[in-house]
Order: sequence, then C-alpha cells, then structure tokens
Amino acid sequence: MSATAVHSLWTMAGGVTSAAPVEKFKAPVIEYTQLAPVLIVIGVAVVGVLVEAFVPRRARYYTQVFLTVVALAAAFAAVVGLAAGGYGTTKAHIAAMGAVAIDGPTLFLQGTILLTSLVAVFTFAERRLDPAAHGNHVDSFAAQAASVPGSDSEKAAVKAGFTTTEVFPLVLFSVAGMLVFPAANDLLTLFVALEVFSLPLYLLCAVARRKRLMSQEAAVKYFLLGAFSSAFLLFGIALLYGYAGSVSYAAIADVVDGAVTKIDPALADTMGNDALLLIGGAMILTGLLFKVGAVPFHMWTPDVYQGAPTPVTGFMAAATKVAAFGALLRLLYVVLPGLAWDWRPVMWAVAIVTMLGGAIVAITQTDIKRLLAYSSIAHAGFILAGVIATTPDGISSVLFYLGAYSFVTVGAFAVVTLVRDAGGEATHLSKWAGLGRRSPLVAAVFAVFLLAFAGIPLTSGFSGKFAVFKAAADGGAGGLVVVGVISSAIAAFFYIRVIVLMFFSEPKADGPTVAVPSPLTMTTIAVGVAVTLVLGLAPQYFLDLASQAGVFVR
Amino acid sequence: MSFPLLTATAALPAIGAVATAAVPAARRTTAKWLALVFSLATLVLAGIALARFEPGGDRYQLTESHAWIKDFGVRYELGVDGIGVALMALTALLIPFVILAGWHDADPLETKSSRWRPTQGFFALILMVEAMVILSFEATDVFLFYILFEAMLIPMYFLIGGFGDRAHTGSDENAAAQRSYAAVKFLLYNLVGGLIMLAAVIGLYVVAGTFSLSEIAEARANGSLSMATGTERWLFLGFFFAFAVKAPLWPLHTWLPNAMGEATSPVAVLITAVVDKVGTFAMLRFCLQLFPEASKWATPVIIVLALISIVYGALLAVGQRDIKRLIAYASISHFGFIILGIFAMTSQGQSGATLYMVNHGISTAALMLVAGFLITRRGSRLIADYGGVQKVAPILAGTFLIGGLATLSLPGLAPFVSEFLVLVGAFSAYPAAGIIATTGIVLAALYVLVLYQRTMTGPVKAEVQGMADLKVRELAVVLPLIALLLFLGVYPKPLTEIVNPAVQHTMSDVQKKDPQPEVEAAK
Amino acid sequence: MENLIALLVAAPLLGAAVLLCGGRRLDRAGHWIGTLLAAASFVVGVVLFLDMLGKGAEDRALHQKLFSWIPVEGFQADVAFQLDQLSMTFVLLITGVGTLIHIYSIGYMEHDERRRRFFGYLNLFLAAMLILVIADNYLLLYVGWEGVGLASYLLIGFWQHKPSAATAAKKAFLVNRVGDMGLSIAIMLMFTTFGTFAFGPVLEATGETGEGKLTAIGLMLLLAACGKSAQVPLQSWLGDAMEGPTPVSALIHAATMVTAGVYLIVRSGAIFNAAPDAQLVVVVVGAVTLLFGAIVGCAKDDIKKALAGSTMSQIGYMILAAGLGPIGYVFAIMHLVTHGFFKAGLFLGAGSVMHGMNDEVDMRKFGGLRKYMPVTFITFGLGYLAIIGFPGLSGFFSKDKIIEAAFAKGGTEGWILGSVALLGAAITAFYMTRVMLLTFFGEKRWQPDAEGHEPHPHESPKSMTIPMIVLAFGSVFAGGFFSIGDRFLNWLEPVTGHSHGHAPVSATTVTAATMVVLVIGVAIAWAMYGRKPVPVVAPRGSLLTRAARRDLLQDDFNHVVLVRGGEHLTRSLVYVDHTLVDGVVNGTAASMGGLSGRLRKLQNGYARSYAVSMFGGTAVLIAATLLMRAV
Amino acid sequence: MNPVNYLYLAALLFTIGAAGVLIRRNAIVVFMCVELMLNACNLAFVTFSRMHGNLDGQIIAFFTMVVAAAEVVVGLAIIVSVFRSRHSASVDDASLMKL
Repeated sequence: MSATAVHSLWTMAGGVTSAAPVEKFKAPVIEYTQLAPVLIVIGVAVVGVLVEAFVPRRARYYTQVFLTVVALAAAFAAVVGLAAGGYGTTKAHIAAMGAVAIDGPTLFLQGTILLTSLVAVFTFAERRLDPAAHGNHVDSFAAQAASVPGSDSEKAAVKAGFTTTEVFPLVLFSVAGMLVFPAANDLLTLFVALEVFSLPLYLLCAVARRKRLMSQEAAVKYFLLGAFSSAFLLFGIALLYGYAGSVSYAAIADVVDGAVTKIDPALADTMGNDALLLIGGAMILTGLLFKVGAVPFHMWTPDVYQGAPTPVTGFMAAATKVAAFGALLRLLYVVLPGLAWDWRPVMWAVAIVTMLGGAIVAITQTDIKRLLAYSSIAHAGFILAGVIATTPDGISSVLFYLGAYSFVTVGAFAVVTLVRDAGGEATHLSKWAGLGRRSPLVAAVFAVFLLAFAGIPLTSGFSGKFAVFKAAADGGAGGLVVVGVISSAIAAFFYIRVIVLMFFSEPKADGPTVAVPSPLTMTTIAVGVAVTLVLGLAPQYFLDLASQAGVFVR
Repeated sequence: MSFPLLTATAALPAIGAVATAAVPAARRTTAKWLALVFSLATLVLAGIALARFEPGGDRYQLTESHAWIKDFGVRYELGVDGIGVALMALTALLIPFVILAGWHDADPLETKSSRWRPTQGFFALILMVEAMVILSFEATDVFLFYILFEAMLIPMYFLIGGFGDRAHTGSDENAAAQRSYAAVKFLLYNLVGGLIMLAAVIGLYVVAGTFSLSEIAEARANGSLSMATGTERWLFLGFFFAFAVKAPLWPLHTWLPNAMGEATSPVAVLITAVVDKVGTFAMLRFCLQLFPEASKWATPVIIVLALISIVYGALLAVGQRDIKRLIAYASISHFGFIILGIFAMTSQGQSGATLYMVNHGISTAALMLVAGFLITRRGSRLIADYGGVQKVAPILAGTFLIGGLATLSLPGLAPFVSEFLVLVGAFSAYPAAGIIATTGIVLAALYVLVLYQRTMTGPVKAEVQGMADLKVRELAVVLPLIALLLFLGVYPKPLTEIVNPAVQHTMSDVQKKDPQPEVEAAK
Repeated sequence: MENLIALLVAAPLLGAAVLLCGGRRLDRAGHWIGTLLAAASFVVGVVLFLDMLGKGAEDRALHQKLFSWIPVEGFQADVAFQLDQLSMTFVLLITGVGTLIHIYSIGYMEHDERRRRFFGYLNLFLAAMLILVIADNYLLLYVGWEGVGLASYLLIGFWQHKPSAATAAKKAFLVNRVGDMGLSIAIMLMFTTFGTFAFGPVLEATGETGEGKLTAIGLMLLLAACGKSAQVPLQSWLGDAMEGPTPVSALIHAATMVTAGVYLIVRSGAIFNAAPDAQLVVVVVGAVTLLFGAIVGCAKDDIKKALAGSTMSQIGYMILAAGLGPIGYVFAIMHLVTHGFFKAGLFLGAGSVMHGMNDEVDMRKFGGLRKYMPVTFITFGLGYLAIIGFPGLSGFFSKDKIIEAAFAKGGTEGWILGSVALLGAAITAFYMTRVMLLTFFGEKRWQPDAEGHEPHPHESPKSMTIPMIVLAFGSVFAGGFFSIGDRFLNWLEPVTGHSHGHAPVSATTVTAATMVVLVIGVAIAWAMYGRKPVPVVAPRGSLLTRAARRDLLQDDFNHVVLVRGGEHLTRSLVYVDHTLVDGVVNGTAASMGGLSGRLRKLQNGYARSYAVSMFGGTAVLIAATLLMRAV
Repeated sequence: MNPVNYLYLAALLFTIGAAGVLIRRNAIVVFMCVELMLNACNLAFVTFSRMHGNLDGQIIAFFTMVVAAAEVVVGLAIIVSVFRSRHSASVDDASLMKL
C-alpha cells in the first residue's frame, strides 16, 4: 500500500471529496412507533430501577411484578399492532437509520420472546413454593445477593424480609436486548444487543436463594465464557468491517455478492479480501453458536442451567435461544447468503455433532436440569438443520420451532420448580421416582412436556421437528434429516427414562413433595401445556403465521 | 354433509377415554361400566360402518376430507376400503372383550391416596388406544396415519409399564423392573421404527408434495409423479422398517415377548391382536400402494424374513417356559404368515393375509384371555406350575383348547381359512416358500399341544386343586369369541366379499397378476 | 335325495355340539343321544344306499353344494358333497360300525363320569370322517381329515389324567400333522397346476399336465395317507394310541381314521394311474408296512398293541393294493370293509376281555378265558379266523385277491410283492394265533394286582356283546357276499375303474399257497404257545423280538433324532434369541451409554477447559471455512 | 507506517488475550484478558476505519468501550461475590458442577 493511498480522515474531507458538495448532516430519523416494543420494555426497566430506589420495600415486589407484566404485555400488544399494520409483510423495512430491521421474522420472534418472557416472569414472581421465612413469603431469589452465603448478614437479610426485586428490571433489560438482537441490521447493533441481554442474565444466574454457591459458580462461568465468546464475536465484526468497510448487513451483503463493482483500488487489499470475510464470518458464528448452545460451544449450558435459579433457567433457555437463532438466521440469510457454499458444510458438521452430542451425553445425566440442558443442545442441533435449509421454508420452520420449543421449555422448568424437598428443589433424578404415583397431575404434565421434547406426534415438538426436517430435506439436507432422526431416537431414550422413573418406579419414602403453586406458576404451566397441545393438534394457523413472517427484509 | 361416521367411530372411544378418566377415584365400578358402554357403542358404530360399506363400490368409502395442516400438505382424510373396514370392525369388536377381561386387572391393591386412580387410567388408556387404532385404519393421508402410528405408542406404553401382570415370579421390585424394561423396550423399538419412518415420510413429501393417498395415486396415474428407483427404494425401506418393527418381523421381534409377557393379558391382546395389526395393515396399505416397484424389488428378502419368522417364532414358542411368552412367539410366527401373504402378491395371499389379521386377532384374543384367567387363578405364568387343570376346571380347559386349536389353524375354525389362503397364495408365487411355511403348521401343533398337555392334562397339581372354573363374566368374554371363530371358519364369505375388491385394487397398484394355473396357461 | 347328504354329517355333528355344550344336565341321557344320532346317520346312509341301488351304475353319484366356502379371486372352495359308490361304501361302514361301537360304549363306559363327553367326541369323530369321505373337493376333505385328527386326539387322550394318554394323544396329532402337511402341499400343487382342487376337474385333467407334477402330487398325497393310515414312516402313533378307551381303538382301526389314507389314494386313483413312480412308492410303503406291522404284532404282549400291529399290517395290504392301480383299488376297498368288520370285532372283543379283567392288557396274564366269557370267545374267534384268511370267511376273499393282484403286477416286482404279501399272511396267521392262544386257551395266569384285587373274569353286558355278535356276522359273511358274482367289483368299478392283470401264476395256485403259509403260521404259533405253558414274565427274546417290542426301534429313532434334536434346537434358538438378536439391540443401547459416559467426562467443570473447547471450535470453524474455499 | 501492521498487532493482542483466558486461573486476570481481547478488537476497528476512510470503526470503538465498562461492572460484581463466598478467585475452584 503506497503512502498516498492511505488518506487521513482529515485530509479526505477536504482533499478527495473537495470537489463534491459537502453533504449536509442529516438528523437521524427514528421510527419510534415501530420500535415501540423495545422502547416500552426498556422504559419500564428504567422505571423499575427507579422503583428500587424510591418505592418502599414492602410495595416493591407488587409494583415490580405489576410493571413487568404490564410492560411485557404492552410490548406484545405493540408487536401485534405492528404486525396487524403490515410491518411484518408489505411494510417491512429497515428502521432507525439502518440499525434495525422491522420485518416478519423480527416481529414473530419479538412476539415469541415477549410471550415467553411474560409466562416466565410468572415463575419469577412465584412466592408460595418455599416455606415462609420469618413470616415472609419468599421467591426463588436470594434475600440479598451481596451477602456471603451462610453468613450472618444473609441471615439478617432473610430475617428482615429482604427480597431481590431487582430481578424484574433485570429481566426487562435482558428482554429488551433480546428484542433487538434478532432485529439488528448492523453488526454493531448486534453486538450491543448481545451485551444488553447477556449482562443481566449473568447477574440473574447469580442470585439463587438456595444452593447459592452453585448459583454463583454458574454466573461466573457464564460470565467469563460469555465475555470470551463476545470477544470473538467482536473481533469477527472487526474483520467483516475491514472486509466490507461497513457494518451494515446490506452493505456487507452487497460486497459479498460482488454487487459493489467500484472498489477503490487503494482499498483493494482489504475490501473484498475473502480471508477477512471467512475468518470474520466464522468468528461471528462462534459468538452466535455460543449463545444457541451448539457443540462445541455448548459447554457452559449444563453448568449454567443447573446452577441458575430455575425460573431464570427457564427464561434463559427459552428466550435466549429464540433471540440467538433469530440473529443467526438473519446473519446467514441476509449477510452471508452469497457465502452459502462456504458455511453450509461447516454448519452441517456443527448441526450433526450438536444433535448427536446433546442426545448422547444426555443419556447418562442424573440431574433433571442438566438433562434438560443437554436436551436443549440437541434441540439446537435440530433447529440448525432448519437453518441450513436456506429456503424460505427453512426460515418459517425455524420460527415455528422456536415458538413451539420455548413454551415447552418454560413449562418444563416451571414444573421443575414444584418438586421440592428440604434442600429446595429436588433436581436429582432419583428423587423423581414415583412422582406419578404421588402427584399424577404434575407428573402427567411433565410427561407431556417430555413427550413434546421427544417429538411425539400430537405435541408441538413433533410439529416443529417435522417442519424443520421437512425444510431441511426440501433444501437438500436429507442427510441431516437422517442424523436428526437417529439422534431423536437416542434422545427419546432419556426422555422415556424420566417417564419410567416417574410412573413405573415405586415412590421413595423420603422422596420430595410437590409444592402447590400459586396461580402464577399454574398459569405458566397451563399455558405451556395448552400451547404444546394446540401446536401439536392444529398448528396450521401458526405455521401460516410463521411462513408469512418468514421473509427477511434487506 | 353426511354424518361423519368414521370420525365418530374414532371419536367415541376418545370421548369415552376422557369421560372414564374423569370419574372420581372412589367410583371405580362406574368407570368400568362407562368404558364398557363406550366400547360397545363404538362397536355399534363400527357395525353400521361395516353395514354401510358396499363391497362393489368405490375403493375408499365413507370418506371425509378436511383441511388440516396445509403447510405440511396434510389433510384430515378418512376413508375405508374393505381391509380397513374389516380391521376397524375387528378392533371395535375386541375392545369390549378386552375391557371385560381386564375388569379386575387394575383394581388398586390397597387404598392409596385419593388422587391415584389406576382403574380409571387403565380403562381410559385402553379406549384411547382403540380410538387411535381405529383412526389409523381409516386414515387415507400418510401423515395422519403416521401421527397416529406414533401417538398410539404412548398409551400402550403406559398400559404395559403401568399395569403389569400381577402373576410374576420373584420379588415385586424385580417384577417392576422387568415390567418397565418391557415397556421401555416396546416404546424404543417402535419409536426408532417410527422415527426412521418419519425420515421417509418427509422424503415422500419432498418427492410427492402431498400426503393424500388419492392425490398421490392420481399424480402417479397421470404421470406427474415419478419416483427415481433409488428414492423409491429408500422411502420404501423407511416405511417398511417401521411396520416390520410393529408387526413384528424377525429380527425386530424381541420386544414382543417381553411386552406381552409383562403386560396383563388384556393388554397383551391389545398389543398383538389390535396394535400390531396396524403394522401389517400399513404394509398392505402404504408400502404396496405408495412404492409398488420397490415393494416388488424387496419381495425376495421380505419373503425370506417372513419365513424365518414363521419357523423361528414357532420353534421359540416350543422352547418357552412362560405361557404368555409362548403365545407371543406364536404370534411372531403368525405375523410371519401375514407378511408372507402380503408380499406373495397374489390375490389369495393378500386376501388370506387380511383375513389372517382378523382371525389372528380373534383367536389370539381367545387364547390369551383364557390364559389370563388361568394365570390370575394360580398366580404364575410358568407352564411348569400347572398340571391337570382339565380335571378341576373343564370349561376353562375346553375353551383354552379351542383357543389353542384356532391358533394351530384347525379347519373349521377361522384361522384355517386365512392360513390356507396365505399358503396357497405364497405357494403359487414361490413354491419353496409355500412349502417351508407349511412346516409352520406342524410346529404350531407342537407348541399348542405341548402347552395344553403340560398345563391341562396329567395328574392334578396341589396348587391347582380347587381352582374355580370360568365365571359368568369370563364366559361372556370367551364364548362370543369362540362362536365367532366357528362362524368365520365355516362361513367366511361375508368377510371375503368385503376384502376381495380391496385386494384387487392393491394387486393392480403393484401391477401384479396371479400366476395362471399350469393347465390353463398351457391352453 | 341330495338334500339328505348333508343330514349324514349333520346328525353326528349336532350330537357332538349338543353333548359338548350341553353341560351336566345331559349326563344321564348323553350316551343315548349320541348313539341315536349315530344311528340316525346310519339310517340316512341306508336310505341313500337303497336309493342308489335303484339307479343305473353310471348315474348313481349325487352332488350337493351347500354354500360357497372361501370365495377369493381365482380360488373357489365350496362346501359341497359328492356321494358316489366309493363314498357310499365308506358311509355305510363308518356309520354302521360306528353305531355298533356307540352301542358297545354305552356299556363299556358305564362307570366313567365323563361318558357324555366321550359320546360327544365319538359323534365328532363320525362327523369328521363323514365329511372326509363325502367331500367333493380336496380342501373339504382336508377339513374332515384334520377333524378326524382332532377327534382322535380328544379320544386317545380321553383319560387325560394319565400322562401317557395325554402324550399319546399329542403324538397322534403331531404325526398326523406331518401327514396333513403333505395333503396341504398336494392341494397347493393341484391349485397351481389345475387351478382347482375339486375332485371332478382335477381327476379329469390329469392328462393335461406332466408326469413330474403328478408324481409330486401323488407323493404328497401318499405322505398324507401315511400319516392317517399309520404307514411307515409315520406309523409310530398307532401303538401309543391304544392309551384311549378300547371302543376308540375299535373306531380308529376299523371304521375311521386309518382307512382314510386308503380312501384318499383310491379316490385320487386317476393321479396315481398317471404317475407310475408315485405308485411304486405307494406299493413299497404298503409292502414295508405290511411286514413291519406284522413283525411288531408278533412281539407285543399287550393285546391291544398286538392288534394295533395287525391293523398296521392289514392297512399295509390295502395300501399295497391301492398302489397296484386299477387292479387293486376295488380289492383294497373290499379288504377295508371286511377288515372293518373283523377288526372292530376283535377290538371290541379285546375290550370285553379287559372289561372282565380289571383293564389288564397283558396277554401273559390272561389264559383260559374261553370258559369265562364264551360270547367274547366265539365272536373274537370268528374275527380271528376271518383275519388270518380262513377259507370261506371274509378275510379269505379279500386278502386273497390282494395277493393275486400283487403277483399280477408282473415282472420281478410282482414276484417280490406277491411274496411279501404271502409272507405277511403267514406272519398274520402266527401272531393272531398267538393272541388267541394266549388269551383264551391254556391255564389261567392272572394274579391279584398290587392292591390284592383278584380279577373275576366275566362276560360283558348285552350292550357290549350284541355289537360283537353283529360284527362277527360281518366277519364271517361279508367277504363271501361281496365276492359272489363280483358284486363288490361291479358296484365300485364305475368309480375306481378296474383292470384284470395277468398273473404269472394262476389264482388257484395263489390260494393254495396262501393256505399253506397260513397253516405254517398257525402251526408255529401252536408250537410256541399252545403246546407248553406260557411264562407270565416275558422272556428276553431274540434281538428281533426285542426290537419288535420297541416298535422296531422307530420310537427310539424319533426320540433321539426328532425329540432330542428338537429340544436342542429350540433351546439353542432361545439362547440365540436372547443373546444374539436381543443382544445386538441391548448392546447398542449399552454402548451408547458407554459412549455417553465417556463424552460426559469432557464436561469436567473447569471453565478454562470449556474455553479451550470454544477456542478450538472456533479454530476448526475458521480452518474449515478456509479449507472449503481452498478446495 | 503501514496500517496493516496495526492489524497484526490487534491479532497478536487478541491471541494473547485468548491465551490468557485459557491459561490463567485467577478470575480477575482471566477477565482482564477478555478486556484485552476487546481492546484488540478496538484497535482493529480503528485501523480498518482508517484504511477504509470512514468513521464507523472509530464510533464502534467507543461503543465497545462502553460495553466493556458495563461488563466490568457486572463481572466484578460476580467475581467479588464469588470471592467472598469461597475466599478464592480461582476459576478452577469453581467446579462444583460437572459431568
């Protein structure tokens, strides 16, 4: 590169472009109504922080729960309004100066995230499961997260009836990040959204009331690995920026497709350098695959799922996956379709090891939360199969799967919160023996969720699995379907094992009790079951929705 | 719009299942009666369907068609041909007997907490299975069928694992472990089969773009659908594998003895007489119809497997020490005959196979249920624990013998008709296969008579002393079945008339003609 | 008239149904119902017979189609009956002798609490046998064929509490099933060859197919016949079948069951006529069995088993005759009928003896019974004379014809067959004389049984003796009646056809030779058993005797090869099923678990190793992407 | 100076950071290595920004810094609370959950 070729930014303005008229600085146009869902959630989150500061301790819980529910519901209403207004289809466009895409997938995923979160928040607010401490109802979260476990200060906090009502604003912040994540239309927004939804999650992981050491360990692992992965993501972004000279999806896609013919010869070395593109692309994929929990970036999943407070696990498992797959879809379909020949084989491999790895390792798990974590890994593999289809059908099938899966997950973890013994939740599988005898209804509900995970027909899991496999087969990935089917068979083994344990084993004398939850958790579970069955029996409406929504705007 | 008879026939037991499950814990008897009434009402509906079915009419009759999952190319399409309506009627017929035979099988041993309602669950699950099986016989949409094919595993699984035979040897824990092993084995085998079929189902959609049998047939007829040879074969194998597991065909059979051994006798009947028929039915309905070329391509191997099943199942039946496992292996042998008949691809073979499905259902039900009554009395499944029952309970022994004779296909009883048709059909296409299969009739006599001799004849064993003969409820189960066996053995014409046209359709699907007799061929 | 045919079967079938389903209420009247219905069937038979006699020889055959049984594309099986002279002969024999045996059983089974059921089974037996002989197609014949098997199973095993009876019954059924396999294969062959298995079309079309097919069909039919008629190599069940009550033995040996094989071969004459190779096998089987049965009969001390050996031998004669073709068909049937009389008489006589001897069957424990049971002695004696072919009695006429026909076969074959038949006659004379001498002559040899009950030999009640007397009449006069004016020949010829062979020796010579061997046989028996007292415990005997006592080791062969071999086979298959077939699946599951356990170790809890996995993953991802591009 | 060299430096720093994450036990140090990686990214952004002659990269760098700061807040909070409960900041000590 010659010295003349390198311009200083300062000289560039006056030098090269001096002939052209100076562009006027245009004020950014922000379409506030179209961003309303995000704005509502963020706004209420901020209010939530203020509530922590100003509202008396006794009223905080109710205020926060109320605010959170209202915020999520209002945001969902906004999403529905936008969708009804045609922003998902005909009026789909890039908003906020190119930062955010308002289109079908965005709205569908935002709707899914909001609904899932709404349902999950009910489990956050549940205060009937643990026995009351010092006359106060307690939830799943530590009285005072800052106090050392087992210390006097913790006891004092419990005695004083402290509660960590901060979890509600944290959830809202996280949700806001998730809403932006799949909508992000440039890499910077992607990165910021990632951090916005991740950081609150790290904290949420750390604030369990019981088994606090594990909770903190989960948080630290999640945090370090998450930060590590986002560093990769960021470096990938840097490389892509170097490759295309822009972080906007559309601009990068143009360069990838070779649509940009006029390349400044001075920049020829970097711009359009395929090595930058490929390495950068791979590193961004790393970041996203970490979030979806694909092998070999999955190893945080079991530990974090196990250690985090179960309501958080449910929320995280469902919503994070939705958001991350949304972003992955957009990246692969909007930015890198021209590169499909390069990333498809790699993703094939990832999908295969993810499906098989998740299913195989799950076989020998003994903790229900870890089991579900591995199950989520296997499911990530199934969804990847749909992602790889690279057809419109692929998009809509993934959207549908995400919708179906997230409700099952939230429901399943909600059931996990119910089974308790003296040490809190009894997550070891041996303690679940004979649950079907003791509480047939709870066991039956959990069995429904497990069957949905296993993809048994007449549950949403089957519809979803069928949709992605069909898309994959249609998209020429028949091999993936076969592997998917095999790993489904393996996976069936451990779902069935749990069912066997619940129904066919004799209950143990010192077995756990099933707590009777408040209407909050009941709602969560009921919604989970209802969605599972409706999507299993009559999925057509939702499939229509997904296929209408399955078009990305560029 | 006419009354959706087929839907109603399937929906009624489903409603019954829900109603039965909802009966309060203490009203156990109410639940039983409710289940029985619903199953009888279903039988009435199935009878109406049978009566309305015109043998000479369209291929699929009483059809219903509604949009269901457009995105998957799936319609809720029902319709029955002669084969479907016959098997549907069989299912509806057997369930009341199953319920009646299992009257006390799910009574709780001791009063547990009020929420535990095994009795209600037992009968509700049976009705659920009935609903799914009936609907699967009616489905003319591959996807709809597939869904039911898989979904029926779940209630079956709970029936096997949750309500084991109380007659067992060894400790309770051991029995529970064996039972859940059997249930898991049943489910996993069938689930693996089903999942492999799922891959093929998806492949079919990719190739055909629809799941409707009629649309596929139409597309094939007007040439807009043509499958590459390789594709067709892979898809065929995917479907066939699932059906072969369900049927079960050697070497995919090992789940059946476990499942039938550990389940209560009525549930064992449900497995072998009803649920497994879905597998053989599907071979006839889907494998041959969807993949005629591949079916012909695979015929030699399948015939060999079927022959192995026949001989192997029979030999293993001879070697069993457990009454129910013996019957299970006998069933494996019989399923070999059915599959042989289907893939012989002659009119006689396929008519025989269809009749065989019906007759085997009835005969196994008779034998297994009587065996169940016997086992309940003595509390043991081991053949060696019996002896001389004939002396103390002659009616039980007599009905057991008749069930056994039906199993060994004695002329005059229904199974003979079907077995002979299968043999003739197989022989005319593959003489060697026909001859090998014929050895099955000797082996059948061996295992049946050995079983009868060891349990019923000889000096009366001390434990058998004072054994009660069949009670009214039990007679109500057995006698109608025996009457039916006799009737269909002497006068199977009503059944063959229904079945024949359907078989001719299948034969034309695979474009096969019966081999001509040598004398006529020479002319 | 046609409509009466169904009645033939219906009557005993009704009897069976009523008696078996009727329950204890019918216990007191059961035997009467059974006997009456059997008699009714006989009456119907007689009516039909008289009607038949009134018609010309060619249009005597009656047909009746009841309904279409199994209508399937290309496959028509009807329930239809055909009553021609051959069937008529059998109908009369079956119902006539059968009815007599029913009557006899009233007395014989008087003290058995399950007598009602016994009569039900007897009626079932008759019904099945009647279906067999009046069916108009092979498939319906097969129904009767298996029905006979079932009825024999039930009757042989009637005393089920005795393990030996149950075993014998099972054995009979199983061996018969092997034969049935032959019949079913034959039917399948007919179906693929002729497209039908009705008698008429099949037998008329034999000319239109090759000899190979016909030979195959013939051999399969022979296999079937061997099973039912207890011919070598499927004869082993017959001796054991003596475990049944004696009337059952009479029924099986005289009127039903064993005669079915002869019927089948004669009925299928057209097939055998066109398949000389098959015929040859038939005569060989007949000849071998003839000697086999006779030899076994010589060695048995059990009166019923001795008679059983005799049956086997006599049926051997019939099969031999049937194998000779048109020369022999008529004589086979004639011998069958006369044999029906005298063998039924002999068995009933044996039953009568046992009745009076506390069910003792060992002839070495009889002796001198002629004084105690004169009626039995006389009727049994007449039967004895008939069977050995004493001139003028039934057996003389029928057996003589067969021997003649055997010689008439011509060539070396003819000489061999004729000589075998003659030898058989000599042995028959020997063992029947032995039976006679051991039972009715000499000193009384009976002893108190284990509980000290001394037998008190006595004559049997009327219900038992009257049938014996009737049968004795038949034994004496039937042969003569049939032979005079070739009555029987003329009667059957339209159905079976007949040809006269050219015997290398004249009929007179044959008769004379027969007389000579007869005298020799009787003389040897007298020398061995009549002149000197008979030991109560059987001497060890020669090698042949010992072998013959064990049915010429055939059971031992079966036991070692089939039973033991089968046990090993099934046991090893059970093992294979468990370890191999199931093992593969369980093994897959286990190895999956093992793999899981190993992979699980990667999740070691250290965040840094997780980071390594991510880092490595990224590296691989990058490398793979670059590599993809490079390739 | 050729700006590409800055890219090499950025890559080097990134690698050093990554290696630190993999090698070091102390959670704080691990975390600082992550920060190093983020800063390497920043360097790359700025370099590319200069090479492309547009401002995007530099703006992104600011965002990254803010994000990194936020990460520090959250990260330190977690690490400190873990340290207080375990009296150890070693990431290897936090291995209760495994397999």
